[in-house]
Amino acid sequence: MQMEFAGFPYLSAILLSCLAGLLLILFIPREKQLQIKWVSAIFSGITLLLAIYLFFAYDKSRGGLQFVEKLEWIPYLGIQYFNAADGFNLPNLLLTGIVFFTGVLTMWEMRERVKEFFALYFLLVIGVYGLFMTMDLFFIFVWYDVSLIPMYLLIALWGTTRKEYAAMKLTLYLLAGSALILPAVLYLVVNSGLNTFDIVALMRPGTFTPSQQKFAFILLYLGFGILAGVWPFHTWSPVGHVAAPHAVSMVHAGVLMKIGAFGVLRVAIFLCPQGWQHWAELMALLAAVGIIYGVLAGLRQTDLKYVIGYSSVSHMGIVGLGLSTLTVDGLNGAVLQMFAHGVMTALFFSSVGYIYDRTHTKAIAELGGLSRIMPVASSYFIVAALASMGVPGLANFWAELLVLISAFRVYPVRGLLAIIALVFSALFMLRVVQQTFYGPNNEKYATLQDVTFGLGMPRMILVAILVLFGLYPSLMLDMIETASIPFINGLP
Amino acid sequence: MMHWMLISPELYYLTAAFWLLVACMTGPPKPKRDYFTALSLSAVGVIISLASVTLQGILFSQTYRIDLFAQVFKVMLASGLFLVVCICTELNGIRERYQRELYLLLFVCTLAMMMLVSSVHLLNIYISLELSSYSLYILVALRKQRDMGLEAGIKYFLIGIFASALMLFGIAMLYGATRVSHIEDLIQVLPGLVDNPAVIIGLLLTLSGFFFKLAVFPFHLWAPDVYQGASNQVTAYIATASKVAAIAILLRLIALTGDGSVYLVHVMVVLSIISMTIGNLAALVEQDLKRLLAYSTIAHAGYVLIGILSMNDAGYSGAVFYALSLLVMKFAAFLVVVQVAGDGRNLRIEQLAGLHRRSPVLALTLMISAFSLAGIPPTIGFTGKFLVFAAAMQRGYFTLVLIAMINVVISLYYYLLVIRAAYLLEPREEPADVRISPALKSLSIAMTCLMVVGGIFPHYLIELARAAVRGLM
Amino acid sequence: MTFFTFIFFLLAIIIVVSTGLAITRRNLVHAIIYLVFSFLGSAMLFYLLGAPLLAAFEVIIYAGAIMVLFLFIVMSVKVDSSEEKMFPFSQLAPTALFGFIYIIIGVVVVVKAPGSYAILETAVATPKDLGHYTLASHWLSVEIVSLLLLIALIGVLCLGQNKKGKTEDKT
Amino acid sequence: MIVPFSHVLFLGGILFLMGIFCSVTRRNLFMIVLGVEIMLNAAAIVFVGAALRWYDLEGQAFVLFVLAVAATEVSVGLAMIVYAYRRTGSVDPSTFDLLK
Amino acid sequence: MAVLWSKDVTLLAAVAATLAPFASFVLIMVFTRSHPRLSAGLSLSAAGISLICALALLAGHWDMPEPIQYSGNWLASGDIHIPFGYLLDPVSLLMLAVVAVIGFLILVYSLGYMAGDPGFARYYALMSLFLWAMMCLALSPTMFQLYVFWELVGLSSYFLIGFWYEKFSASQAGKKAFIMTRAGDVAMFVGVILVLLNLGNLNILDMDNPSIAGRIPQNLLTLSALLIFGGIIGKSAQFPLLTWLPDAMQGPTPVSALLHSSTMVAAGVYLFERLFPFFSLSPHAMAAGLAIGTISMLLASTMAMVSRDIKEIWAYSTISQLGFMLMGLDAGSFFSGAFHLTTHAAFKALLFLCAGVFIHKFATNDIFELGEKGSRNLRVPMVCTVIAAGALAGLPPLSGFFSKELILAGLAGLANPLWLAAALLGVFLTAYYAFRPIFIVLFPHHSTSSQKASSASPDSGHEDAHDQAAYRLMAIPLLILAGMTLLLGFFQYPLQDFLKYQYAYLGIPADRHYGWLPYVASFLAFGGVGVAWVEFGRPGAARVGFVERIPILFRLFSERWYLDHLYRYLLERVVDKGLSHIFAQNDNKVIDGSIDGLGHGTVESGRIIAFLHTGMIQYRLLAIFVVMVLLSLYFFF
Repeated sequence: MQMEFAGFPYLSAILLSCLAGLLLILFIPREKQLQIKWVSAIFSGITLLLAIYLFFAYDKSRGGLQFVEKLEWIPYLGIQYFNAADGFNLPNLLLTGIVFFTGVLTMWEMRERVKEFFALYFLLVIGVYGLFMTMDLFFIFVWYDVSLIPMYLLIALWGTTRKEYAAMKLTLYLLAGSALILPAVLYLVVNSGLNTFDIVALMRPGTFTPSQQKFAFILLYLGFGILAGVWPFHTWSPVGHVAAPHAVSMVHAGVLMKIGAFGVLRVAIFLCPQGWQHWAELMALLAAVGIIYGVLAGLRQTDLKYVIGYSSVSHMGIVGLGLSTLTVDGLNGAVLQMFAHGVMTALFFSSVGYIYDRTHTKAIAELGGLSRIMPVASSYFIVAALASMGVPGLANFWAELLVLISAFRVYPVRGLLAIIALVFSALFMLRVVQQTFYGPNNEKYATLQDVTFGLGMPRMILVAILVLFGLYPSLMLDMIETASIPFINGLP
Repeated sequence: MMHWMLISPELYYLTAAFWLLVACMTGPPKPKRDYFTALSLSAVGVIISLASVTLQGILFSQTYRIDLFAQVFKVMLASGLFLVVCICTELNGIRERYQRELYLLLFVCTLAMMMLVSSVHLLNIYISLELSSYSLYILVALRKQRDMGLEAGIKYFLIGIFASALMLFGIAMLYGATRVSHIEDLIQVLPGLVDNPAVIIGLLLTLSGFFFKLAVFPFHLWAPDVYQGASNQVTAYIATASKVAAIAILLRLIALTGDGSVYLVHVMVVLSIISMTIGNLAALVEQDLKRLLAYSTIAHAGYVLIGILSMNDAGYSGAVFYALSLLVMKFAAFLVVVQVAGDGRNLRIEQLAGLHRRSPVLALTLMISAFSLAGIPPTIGFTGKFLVFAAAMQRGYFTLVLIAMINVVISLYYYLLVIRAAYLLEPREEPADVRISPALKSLSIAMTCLMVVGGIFPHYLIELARAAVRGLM
Repeated sequence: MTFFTFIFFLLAIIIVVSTGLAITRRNLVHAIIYLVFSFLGSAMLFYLLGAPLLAAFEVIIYAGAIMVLFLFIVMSVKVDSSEEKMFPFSQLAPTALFGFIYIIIGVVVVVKAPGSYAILETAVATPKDLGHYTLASHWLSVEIVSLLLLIALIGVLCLGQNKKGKTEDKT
Repeated sequence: MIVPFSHVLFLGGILFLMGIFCSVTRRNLFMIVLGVEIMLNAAAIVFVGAALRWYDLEGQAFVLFVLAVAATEVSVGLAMIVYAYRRTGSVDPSTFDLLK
Repeated sequence: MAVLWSKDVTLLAAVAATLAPFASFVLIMVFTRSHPRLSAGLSLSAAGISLICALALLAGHWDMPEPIQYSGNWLASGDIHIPFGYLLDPVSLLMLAVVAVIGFLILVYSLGYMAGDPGFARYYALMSLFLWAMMCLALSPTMFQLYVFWELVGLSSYFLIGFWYEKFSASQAGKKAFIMTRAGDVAMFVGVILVLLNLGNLNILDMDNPSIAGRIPQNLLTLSALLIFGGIIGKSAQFPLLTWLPDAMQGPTPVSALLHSSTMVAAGVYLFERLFPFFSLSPHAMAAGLAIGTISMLLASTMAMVSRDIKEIWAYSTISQLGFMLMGLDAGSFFSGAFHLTTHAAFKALLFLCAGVFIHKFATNDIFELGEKGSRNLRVPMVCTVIAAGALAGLPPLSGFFSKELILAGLAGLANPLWLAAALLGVFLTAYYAFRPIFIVLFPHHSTSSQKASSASPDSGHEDAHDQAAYRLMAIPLLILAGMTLLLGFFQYPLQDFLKYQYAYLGIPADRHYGWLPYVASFLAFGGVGVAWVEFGRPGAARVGFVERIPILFRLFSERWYLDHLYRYLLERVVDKGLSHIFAQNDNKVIDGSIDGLGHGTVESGRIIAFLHTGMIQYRLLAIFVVMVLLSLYFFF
């Protein structure tokens, strides 16, 4: 077997520490819940630290793929275990680390079948990490499914509203996406004549004819797009968000939907740039419709999580719009939006989680006046809402700015549509904030405690990250540019 | 004498069968002792098959071929038998008096299938196929719940003889048109005769016998009833070993006809699509777990056909791998069925309720096998599907792969229902814990590991399958 | 048209007609009797086509043993076949339709198959030749068949051996 | 000189169809088995004709085995049918609808 | 970034001025939330630093021929570069100073006003944020930075307006303010992008360069100018987005004072000043702006004439004065707008702060009640109110008179006399509505004020001492502001001198003086006051305005020309019940329905197929036969 490791395999170390955590959890007796939680927190923390290390250790001046790990896996089919980091996946790895870690902390108070929960949660995250770091098409598909399958049990077992329906719907819906991906991937690999699944090898210009690219691109786009919540294939997302337990919602909306967008970028766009150029108009249209549609449909929702679900649809539309612009700015914005939206949604669900755990309701109509009772918990939600509205000072603003500018430049009408959605997104979010947190003191909840420091920690981290990248977006954008500029310049 | 060494697995199984036959005729049945006899016999069989895996030779006036392909399948069959015997600890589904006959018939059937995978002469193939079928007809009918067993037996039998008559007529047509009875001659004469309807239709009819074994549409109609009607262990055997043998012989035949006939490919494409579609659709509403697995078998037959009809190395090796994966994952599923239905009755899905507490190991095995059957990575079932689909794509069958993938999605629905029952449903009244012996527990863990490890590190298995296929050509 | 040709057509007519009668009889005994005629016709056809040993076996096994067994069983269980619904439309109609297509296909197959007009010349395979050949090149199959019959025996024993222990076996 | 092989093949085909017709349309388990017997016989005729065509004993050897298989089939089949008849009192295939 | 570390005193001052409030915001939010006094101290000292720095900057750059610009890279992506920095020129320094002064005074005032409020610390944090955003906005060198802080200003005003979030109307008003200004912002955003796409950057100095006309096609220039003007409409509450401002008085009164005088709404006008050369390149945009300013001014005046709520009246007056400023600017008279903005900041802050004292004391907003409860006894605020109202009405020699006169002069220079006529009408109406509440409060009908006052005092008797302290604390800023209102008018020439280098390259002709204009204006202003006196002030007046005698008009005016109804209708019918409903239904019924339908269809077809597998054995044989025949048949095709 041929191996190639440039130094210590940090990327694999992330996967391995997840795996180690998973195994360790399996070996802890189920009664020792606290131990399980600590193990989860420690191992997720390790992955976060590794992700942070990678993020800063990446040599931006050199760019390109770094921390490459290559290992022949199935040589007969040209399948390699090939991990690498570049400007596109490092933000996502960091995001995964953040959401993973904070997700564990968010579930600190859970009591029910803790062991299984964290085991599945780790499995889920292994898939997510794996997908973000791999550069091999086969493994992309494998990780895609690995990250989907635990979702079923996580939602169906620990979920809330219509959980079984939602779990089934989500799983089948997303696997339907994979039903488009696998044929398309195979199609590309076979037609390349290279007998390899290596993305780097396959993305060389001229590997595929334009018509092949067009054909494969649309399949890949739709396949991954389903996971990215592309309109009109988004309906799994609100339903799934609502039903899932909080940490799962966090990972789900925060990271899993990014997998879809990342897949579009890494597979569809990387391999079929001409297909991309051909279908960009359609992508932009769907994205723009999704942006405004998500916001408007969300206006009428009465469940806190539904609201967030629809806002996710809208925000993922922004990612899609960015990806459709064929410009550096668009790509930058899209990747930044992936990151920012991930953190923001995680914050949303994390704070809703706290509120739900206390009040046992997510119905907006039953809440109200919470700001007086739990000001800190409320303010976390409000920060998320502000981020969602694209308020400057928070990371989302920059992402939306970049995407909207480049979209407006390339597709004026669709861009305008997306910009107009900003008004409604403000209306949408402020209305929720008002109905949930403002208004007179709610007697029902008067005895509830505000969030303590320890429990508030995950939310604090998320807020801090939103603010950090809101005030200092270059930190992230410089990273993304190392990938996006060479990529756009390399386009035929 | 080298000559006899070549067929040592067959000889061994023949001897074992006679031993059991003698045992049948002597003294009253002692289930425990019989079980261990059968278990040790089958375990030795596995060892012998493994030992003879590298043998090569042509025997019996060119009608019998020992090559890596056949030997690999023999190992699979032997392990299939061994595994099925393993779960015969509580033969509550079989009348006690006939338990030794059960072992006897299983051994004979395995022997017949071993001969089937080595046969290269149509007559041999036909007769071995009949032998294995007849053993199964009787096995099915041995069910303790007689009405069920009998009905299933009759249906199996009638459809079986109908299919075998079709096959025989096909052989007759083929022979009449080409004088070919030795399938290795087919490859020489066939290219000139692809337009001859008698040859091609004869070939199609010949294949129908194997389609029957594999439960491919339209010869699948026995499967649901037989799976439901037969006792759990017998069903397990039908679902594992018998399928493996059918895949093997189908592969051998198709590999030799080459991709001469576009028509045959088309027919197989159609049959494959219909098989997997109706299999998966019918399973959606099924409540009886065994019947559900029968439908899933039909669907899997469709997937395997994709590999076979690709008619290239990749497809054949994919099919071999698929056979192996089917053996493992179907067996794992039946292991759970047999253990949970301790009374030998059929198992309805809702009876799985609360399994995760009653027996976490079994629940896990069930879950992994369900995902594996559905083709979700990183399980062995996924790798099998992947190989097969990749092979089909090499031939440009994009639509076929797409349809197959859509089928995978549909199938996941009912597999998830099974998992849901095991993990989510709470039983209405608390059923007793599932008793499971440590040996079986470790077997079940081993199966789970095999499914996962085989999915993560499939390299060596794939290489093995490829080597086997190289021997085939 | 040679004599043999004539014989062939005669036998063909006998076989087809008696088979046709057999499959349309309500009474099972009648049906079996007609079928015996059909098999006897087949036996003669075998003889005509140069297979005297097979002809003899056909008479002994098919027309003899198998049909007699049939007859024996049918008579012993006294099936009241008068209640049988003969040729229900739902089965008859598609069978007839596709049977018709089948015939068309059969004609085309027979007509189109190259070399199927090769005239069969009379020749005889002596029983000795056949026996020799069979045991020389197919003795494995012979063994398998023996095993098959053994299995059938066991199976019948198992199935028949219920309460009364009555057996209707036959090898 | 007897007839062309096509005639034999055609005869076999017709018989085969009759066998199928019998097994498919007669609501009687016995008749189903009987129909299959006819089908086997049809195959045997074709084999013998083909053997003559090629002057090859292979075809005749086939028939030999077909006879044996037919015998097995009848014995096992009849045993099952009789057994079923004893339990249900009917040989109508439509009475077997327990499994679903 | 290197620039930011230089030892340039100017830069340090600018950084200190802008950073101090932000630092206090962060510190309060993170650490001292539970310590009101400490928080207030932090906030005040931060505001003090800003004030000192701002004044120092203003003084230090009194004669500044060239704008000073500092910038560091904030974000660079592809061809979008977003620098962060400071642009110091007369306009921005003046604005900075105004914000710092007013802000500081209001913070001092709030010590008294907000004392004892549970959200005291939060209040100071948000105020600091507000000041920070506004200062950074004022010093923005690029439209991007300006847009960012523009949004932040909106955000902080949202929080401050909805400060008392337990009150439904307060949170509602905050939301309304944010969303209506957001609507304008979106237009502005598009306009900014248009400029960016055509110009390549958003440097304000580049945009103000007349050479821009050659780099952007004229129609695009007009379009983007109009779109950016949309942002101004939203922020400065101009027609048609003017209804949020009267509602915004739901916030604490000091917030209203800050909002109305120097921050939120002033930002719109400030933007216009900032981009004055840019706008003046497009005559159509200028004309549109003029029209909108005029309409807003008149509409707001009419609304103010019928309102009974003192804060609402001052809020309407803000709109109308902002309309005046825009009219002046759009008429091409840069200085008049800037000057009026400055004077307005002072007297409007004063008006609100005085109103705040009344409200704080008597817990009512209704002018009639205020009058009856004896507001006139509160000498300092009453006097200050009169002074400020005089300035508002443009009575000489108060500051408002001078600035308004300049605007009128600018308008008089226009070819179309209609604008001047409208403005003069506005002057009259302003005087009328400014003095209508004064007279009502000052001369209550049932002059039993002392009884009322004494009956009111027992309620809060035990808090008297505290009240007195608070009152004194509040009085100081009032007096300072009153002084400014009185004197600022005379600083016209120094100010003009200060601003002379601003846009000097445009070669704006010096405003011509129309000798008759001050007289006409003063006459009209006094006329307005006189009418108000006749109707409300004189003993035995009917206390019914002439508008109230015409019910239709009264209804129209008091319902804000039904603009709110229109918006509510649009929101409820078109957005909520229309689009949103349709989309949500579409989601449930069409998309989800079809997906679920597909699922059910699949399962149902599965049921059918499973049923087929239970058929009689012969059907199965038949099926085999049929399929094989069909497959054979296929061979021949």
